[in-house]
Amino acid sequence: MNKQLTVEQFVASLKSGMTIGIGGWGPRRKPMALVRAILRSDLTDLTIVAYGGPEVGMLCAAGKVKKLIFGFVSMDAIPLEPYFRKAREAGTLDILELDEGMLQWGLKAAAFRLPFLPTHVGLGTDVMTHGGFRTVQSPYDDGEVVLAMPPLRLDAALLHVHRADKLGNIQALGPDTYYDEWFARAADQSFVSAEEVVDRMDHSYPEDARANIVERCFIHGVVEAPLGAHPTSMPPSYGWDMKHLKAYAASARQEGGWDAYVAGVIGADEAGYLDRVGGKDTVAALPLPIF
Amino acid sequence: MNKQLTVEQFVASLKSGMTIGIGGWGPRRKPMALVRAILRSDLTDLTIVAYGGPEVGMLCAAGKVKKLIFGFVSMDAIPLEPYFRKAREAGTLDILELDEGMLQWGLKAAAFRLPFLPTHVGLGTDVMTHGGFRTVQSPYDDGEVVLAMPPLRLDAALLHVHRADKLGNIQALGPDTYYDEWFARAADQSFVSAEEVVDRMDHSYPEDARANIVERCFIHGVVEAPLGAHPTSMPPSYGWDMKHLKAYAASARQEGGWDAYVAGVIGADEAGYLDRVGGKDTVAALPLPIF
Amino acid sequence: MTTAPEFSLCEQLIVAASEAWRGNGELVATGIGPAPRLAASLAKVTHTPELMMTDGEAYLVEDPVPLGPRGYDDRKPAGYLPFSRFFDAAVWPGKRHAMVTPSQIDRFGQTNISYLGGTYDQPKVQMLGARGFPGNSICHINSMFVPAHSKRVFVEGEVDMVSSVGYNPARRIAGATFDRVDLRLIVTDLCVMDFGGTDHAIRVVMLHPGVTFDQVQEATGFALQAAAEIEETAAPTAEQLAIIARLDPHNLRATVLKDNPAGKRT
Amino acid sequence: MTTAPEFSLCEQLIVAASEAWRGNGELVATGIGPAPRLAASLAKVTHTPELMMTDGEAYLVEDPVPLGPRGYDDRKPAGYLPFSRFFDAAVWPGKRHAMVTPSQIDRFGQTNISYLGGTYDQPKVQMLGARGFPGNSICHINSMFVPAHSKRVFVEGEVDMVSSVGYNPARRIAGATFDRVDLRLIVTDLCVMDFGGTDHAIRVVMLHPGVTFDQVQEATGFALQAAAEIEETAAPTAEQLAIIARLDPHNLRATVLKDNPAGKRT
Repeated sequence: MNKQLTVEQFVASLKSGMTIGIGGWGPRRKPMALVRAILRSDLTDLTIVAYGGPEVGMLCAAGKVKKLIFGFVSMDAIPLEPYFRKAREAGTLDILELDEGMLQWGLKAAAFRLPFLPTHVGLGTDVMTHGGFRTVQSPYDDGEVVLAMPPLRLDAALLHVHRADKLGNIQALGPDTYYDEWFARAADQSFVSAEEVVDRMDHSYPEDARANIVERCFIHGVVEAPLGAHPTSMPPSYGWDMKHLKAYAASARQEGGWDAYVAGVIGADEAGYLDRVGGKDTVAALPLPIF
Repeated sequence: MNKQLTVEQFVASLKSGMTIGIGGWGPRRKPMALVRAILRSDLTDLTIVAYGGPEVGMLCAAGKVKKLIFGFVSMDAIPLEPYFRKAREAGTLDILELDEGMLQWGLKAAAFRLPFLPTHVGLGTDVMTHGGFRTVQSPYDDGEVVLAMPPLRLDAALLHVHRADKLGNIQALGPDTYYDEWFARAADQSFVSAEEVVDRMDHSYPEDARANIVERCFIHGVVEAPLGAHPTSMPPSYGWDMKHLKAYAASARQEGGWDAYVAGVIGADEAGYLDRVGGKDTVAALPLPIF
Repeated sequence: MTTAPEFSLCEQLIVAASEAWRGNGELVATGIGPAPRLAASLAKVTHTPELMMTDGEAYLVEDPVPLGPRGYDDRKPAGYLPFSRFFDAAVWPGKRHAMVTPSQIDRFGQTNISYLGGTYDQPKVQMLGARGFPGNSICHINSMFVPAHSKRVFVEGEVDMVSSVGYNPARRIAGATFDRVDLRLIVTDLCVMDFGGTDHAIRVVMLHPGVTFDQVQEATGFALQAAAEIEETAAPTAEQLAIIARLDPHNLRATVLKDNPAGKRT
Repeated sequence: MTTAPEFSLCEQLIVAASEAWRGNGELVATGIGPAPRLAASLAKVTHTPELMMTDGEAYLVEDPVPLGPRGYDDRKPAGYLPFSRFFDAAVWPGKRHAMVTPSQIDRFGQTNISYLGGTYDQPKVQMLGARGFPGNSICHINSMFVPAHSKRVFVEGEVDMVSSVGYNPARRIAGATFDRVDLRLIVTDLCVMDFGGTDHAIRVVMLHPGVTFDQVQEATGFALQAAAEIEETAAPTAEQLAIIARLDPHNLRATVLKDNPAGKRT
């Protein structure tokens, strides 16, 4: 059992039309090396499920997205993701706009193979009316009516973590891992990029076993991608590249801006990416954001 | 804001007839100092919700329990809890027997103020028929029927943790904390006994903040009780006292055995308890169980 | 307590906004944006120390964290509340009071941060998306901070997309529970309002010095009610200003209101 | 592979039971009790290395942990699976195959560990309570290990309390999904059975050397079916015995079957 893949093998295992969940949160812990591999591929008609950051904008700009299921799309210090915004305002995306809590609840419903999970969230809002959510009534004496969140079943989930082994054991360090494990458990297949891939986690990092946020039965492919979250943040290892994100955002206001970003930054393969964005040492030294 | 209580103040804040949830799992991390305070009190007619260990047997033996809501009652190496067994076989307890997963699901329903949470669990078993659970149908096209787990709302939850501060910030070390945080979030009030109480957690143990399994808004009283889980285990600090548990279990087969346990072990107050069971050093040195 | 010789309107609003959390008990006080965050911090440091606050990331702190650049490890965590348990622990159990700045607010207290104009399928101006607004508004207390009171924010009809629940009877769903919908204060650059009017109507309860009710009404897309006695917003005390200054060492509060106007003594 | 000169019946059962997990893929192999645990460990060490196992406590290990006393920190955790996420991660997503020893089993494969005799309100003999059986049986694969095959275990009617779901059509609830109910092997001291009979009836598929079908039927409270070809249970190989011995250094397996009988060569 060796789950290690090259980034090319990873992208070859996806298909157009798939529903793909992407871990992380806004400009934090995004599996950008995997996303860039999709950007360079022929994949199309994807349904993307995410707490969206720049990956959503990039996939929209590249015309990869048929439908977007999201609680928000934002780059934090740059609140509005410009390419996501363009796609929305062009009316080219099918969408399902969710509350942040509903999104993780839908992933949990999928993980538990349940037909729905009830919640108060969404009731009384246009998230409910536009989303076509139905209600369900408590069968007990209270008879309370609540919203029924349907499962968000994924064909694939993409995550970026600190360490993985070839068996699919992963470790995600840092103070917050958002809902990454639920993306994995909701998916038929999960692909993880990692800062480091070792042969056996128990031989290399047994003392950090509690950082194993999701069990290897939910992990199907492992790709080594040092600094693979760039330009998003990867606490405690490195921060986001706000200068890069600002230039990326600015490109959306320039004629041919996206094409220039693709040509100059995304490039033909991942091998040269870090050089194109300033070099490994510069990226590794990006300071952690302070809130 | 100072939530520190003496064990007497703690027990005075409970009332007969309450529904009380007890954290831990079987013979692990049970808030035994708090349980002993209840044993010594006039409290009665309690509804107890637990992944039961010896605390359930003791509360049954002392006639404190009107109703028991449980997934199991066991002391692991001593699979059958003798006093729980006696009470069941005497037919004196109202009961609601649950699957282990249903129990935590009911606590989560209570924490989220939901009228129910759906699950497959219980369908097709006597846990469903005896428990009077109802079903609910998915409002979506699948129309699937699932069991509706009602909330297990608690008047009080009791936990034992390693550290607490006077504000109610707690830290639970050890590799597993079971469903302790959900007992707390499901309860109107939670009382925590701790191996150590400090003034301010951020001043004393900021490096272990991730051990804060449940937020202080859910913690209402803090009692200092070193070795307060005895005779149950408290990894990584000390193991269970299997010799003690065996003697306790044996007492159930002796005429007047419970009275003798009360007189000789539980005693009149917690102050002398550790001396009665072999002394602080002996308890602190109990080896961790190996599975 | 003596009032300070000089202060900005923003500082005056921060002090007024901090009152939203007075006596709230133990819940997570979240202020989104520099002024609401300073207001929440001020509330915790002064009148309501039992409030819980995060360091802006994953930890709970007992001493509110100053705004802007500082050492990454200057936090002194007392507890843990990462995003990964925020719904479980804070939002859904109702243990939070957030103060936010919506793009639109209507007379029912419904707000919008999703998009402006156009349709759900093709909005004219896309914003963030609903974020946590649907859940926040149905589970816990909320307040609002509006740095530029205008009819663009306080809209005439319903907001373009209802991102958060308000008190609109037409949006109530039979059999559902809206008991926990609890909107408190709206602090703007002109006034302080609450939801204490008829059927939770928005009501002016304080006017900033020199501002009239008519001026507020003029800047609002719907009819406002007036409290029986409208107070004048108090000036910050020297102590309050000192605390604000300590919590905002880079003076980010100077960027909140256009041209950072001076406050006025009551 | 050569067969070993001597082995116990328990060792023979462990080898037979390990077949339950063959080719299961990546799921948590749980064997409750010494023999099932050794069987799961043997499966992982030999034919199905992708199985996942815990150290009996909170961690996942790639090298199965030996039974009984050893150093507390001898574990080499590769992953984490505490009780606190067991339902979320293993049971409810269906990523587990447990082998358990119920007190009663009926012809539908329904089992009981709650109580024997009497009523729910006043049982004659109280046992553990349902534990995780309702959830295990409706969410993931299950097998059983019965050290003393008898009519007390394999009861004539329904079990006294249905703790786990089987294939009883009378217990099916209209509209509910029982797709994931998946009972595999029952390994006893007499035979190996599966649920491959008519409508999932229990069927003898292997007899231990020297045991006849009639003998098994005689010890069973309901009619058994017989596989088209009933095999004789194989003897353990020397390799298998060596692995079992390594994983059970204190020979706890000697206590599993009454008087620890010798196994028989096929």
